[in-house]
Amino acid sequence: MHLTLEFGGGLDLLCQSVKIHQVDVAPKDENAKLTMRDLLAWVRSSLIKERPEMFMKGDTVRPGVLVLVNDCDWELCGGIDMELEEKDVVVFISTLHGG
Amino acid sequence: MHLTLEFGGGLDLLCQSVKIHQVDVAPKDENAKLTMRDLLAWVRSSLIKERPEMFMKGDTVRPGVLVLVNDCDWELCGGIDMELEEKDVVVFISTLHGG
Amino acid sequence: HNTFYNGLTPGMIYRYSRHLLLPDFGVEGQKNLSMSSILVVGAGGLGSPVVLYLASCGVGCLGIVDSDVVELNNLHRQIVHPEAYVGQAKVKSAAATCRAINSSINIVEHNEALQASNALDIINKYDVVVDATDNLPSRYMISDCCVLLDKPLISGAALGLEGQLTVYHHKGGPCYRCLFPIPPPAAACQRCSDSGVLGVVPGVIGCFQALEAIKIASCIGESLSGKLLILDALSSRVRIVKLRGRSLHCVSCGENATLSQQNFRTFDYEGFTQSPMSDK
Amino acid sequence: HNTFYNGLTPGMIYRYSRHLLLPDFGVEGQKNLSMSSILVVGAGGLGSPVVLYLASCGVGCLGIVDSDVVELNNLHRQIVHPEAYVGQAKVKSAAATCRAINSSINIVEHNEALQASNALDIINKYDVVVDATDNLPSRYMISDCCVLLDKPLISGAALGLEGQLTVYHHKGGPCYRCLFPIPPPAAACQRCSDSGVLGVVPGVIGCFQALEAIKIASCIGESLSGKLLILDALSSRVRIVKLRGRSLHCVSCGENATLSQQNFRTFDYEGFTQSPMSDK
Ligand SMILES: [Zn+2]
Ligand SMILES: [Zn+2]
Repeated sequence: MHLTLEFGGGLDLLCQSVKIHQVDVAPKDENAKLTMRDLLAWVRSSLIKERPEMFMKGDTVRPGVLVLVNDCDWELCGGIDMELEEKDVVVFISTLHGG
Repeated sequence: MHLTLEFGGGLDLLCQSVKIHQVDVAPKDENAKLTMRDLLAWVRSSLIKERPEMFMKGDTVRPGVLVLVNDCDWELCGGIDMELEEKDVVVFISTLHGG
Repeated sequence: HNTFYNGLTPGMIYRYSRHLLLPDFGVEGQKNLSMSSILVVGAGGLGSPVVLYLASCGVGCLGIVDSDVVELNNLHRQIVHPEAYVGQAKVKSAAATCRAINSSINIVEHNEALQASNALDIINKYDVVVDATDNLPSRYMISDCCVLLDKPLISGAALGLEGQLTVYHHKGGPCYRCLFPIPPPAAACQRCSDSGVLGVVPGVIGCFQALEAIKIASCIGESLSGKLLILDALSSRVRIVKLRGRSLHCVSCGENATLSQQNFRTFDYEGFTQSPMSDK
Repeated sequence: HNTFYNGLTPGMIYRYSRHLLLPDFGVEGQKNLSMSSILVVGAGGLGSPVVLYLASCGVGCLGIVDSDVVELNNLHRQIVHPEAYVGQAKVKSAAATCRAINSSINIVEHNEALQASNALDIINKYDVVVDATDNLPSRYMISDCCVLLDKPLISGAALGLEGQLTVYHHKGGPCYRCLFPIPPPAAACQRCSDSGVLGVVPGVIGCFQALEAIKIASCIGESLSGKLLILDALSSRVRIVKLRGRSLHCVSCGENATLSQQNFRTFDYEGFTQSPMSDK
């Protein structure tokens, strides 16, 4: 399944300062759908090169990180159990506090 | 065919100050595709309530109006002969000069 | 002031004529603005354009709260402060610049740090609050205070080459704690003094904050409540996304909220976030 | 100035320290900025935030060209002008405010109208041009001049509650005439003095113009060349769209362009657009 992943608010620093990643991620078995839970595990093992605790806590994103699927907060579309579709755009963004 | 039409840069004033229109437009005959040429004629007859010369000149938009289909200049996708797809978003925007 | 036409003086009609011409704003919008009071928390990178545009547009009362003094290394982004004010209070400097561009509005200087102990008293005097601070505990504190006093909050942030902006606790939308019930780990809290910031990035975000404050104070348009604007300055991309709604379980604004004015005053926001209330 | 570390003086290293910390900007970006010169055409609603942010960020030479005087009904949006300068030249007022926030840069006042007769001589002295004017013939004239002298042009516009922004003639992208070979009918040219403008709308667009100018002058990031940013302030929507490329048939920048320095100097831009070179 082809997905566009974007990292912002400093999370790009965890994946070699690359903000936009075009990726292909396969579901666990052929008939199953890919969920956000699967994607998080894939991102953690395949993209995050340092300080994984700055991205995840337990099996979800750490506090202060927003997950947006096709410009919509994942909390509005099922959160971690949400099923992804071909060509979805998933944004991981850390909240900023500076000024 | 369902389309979202948006008018900006003052063109909304020509259609009762409504910026976003959700519309259904049928092609001329069942098997034909709807082109931008057809859509312009439909907009002129169905949406534009005053001063049509502020929207069109001849069979195309007047100078100073940009046409954007799914966030892309129509000149990049065939211009007036471009064929529209279900759920396309078409923006008509007049260039501004103020400051 | 004597008022003549529809609540506006002849001086106002001349000064704000380009606003009065706007069908979507007009006399009603200007009158609403002139009767409103807006508090800007922070006279730094975000606060600079916010106070300049709020002063120039004719808000009735503009409050500015900050305890910092102007430093030369602020001036690459804090456009409200002239060099002559280096070493003096930011609030004094910002108020002087704002008075110079519009002497006809009321500008109130709060030359102190906004803290849980004084926030209720200060914020209570205003209709709309702009969070232009630079640290995490202040963001929780200001959001909680706005929920307690039922004030709309326009929150902006900038760091490096990125910016974010939303409106909290407005027309049934979420508050800061609805989005972030648990604070991030302290190591995730980058600060401008450590990580840097391109000066014009808080400029863009601050202008958007002023726009949202003006719309809410003048009762026009649709605010960014329930939406987050994300700016990536390096590639000039702007994304506006839909956020979750108000949480029924929110300890601040939820159905069984535990937050009260009494426990707010003594809540330890620095301990809660493991982060200091200043970017020093 | 003595230069020490990598072309920057110790004073610059302190003042711009928050820029130097940025991995994507750093010493190289600040050095490029300090060696660049930027001309801002128009010290009005768009020009105000542009000159303030260009002065504060440390561009080496900032030129401002305008022939207007400050009027009280400009001040609802033109935040660079204090009331004390009403009746005086906008260029003088803007330069004074910019010098007060950064005395270490070179600010050049062009207190005259930019016209086809003087534009080549003035624009030729600068690396980057910002179009912050308020009228159609100036937009064609400035674009043509930037094509002739091969300068990137950052063009912004605002009216009512809407704004637009793009970059012309940069890295092979289109010029103004590529997009608009034929001028619109004069009746379609609304002006701020007739139709009004919400003051903070040119504020947002001007900040984006300053951002684009800073990125181009410091050689970082990706500009809005070939893209148009569209702001709808009432609903806080921002759209960034892809524009057509450079036109091979463009009379200004195309393969058989007829524009030359000689015919530029005498071209009648007001006649061509049926529109005056001022918003009065
Ligand atoms: Zn809440
Ligand atoms: Zn061209």
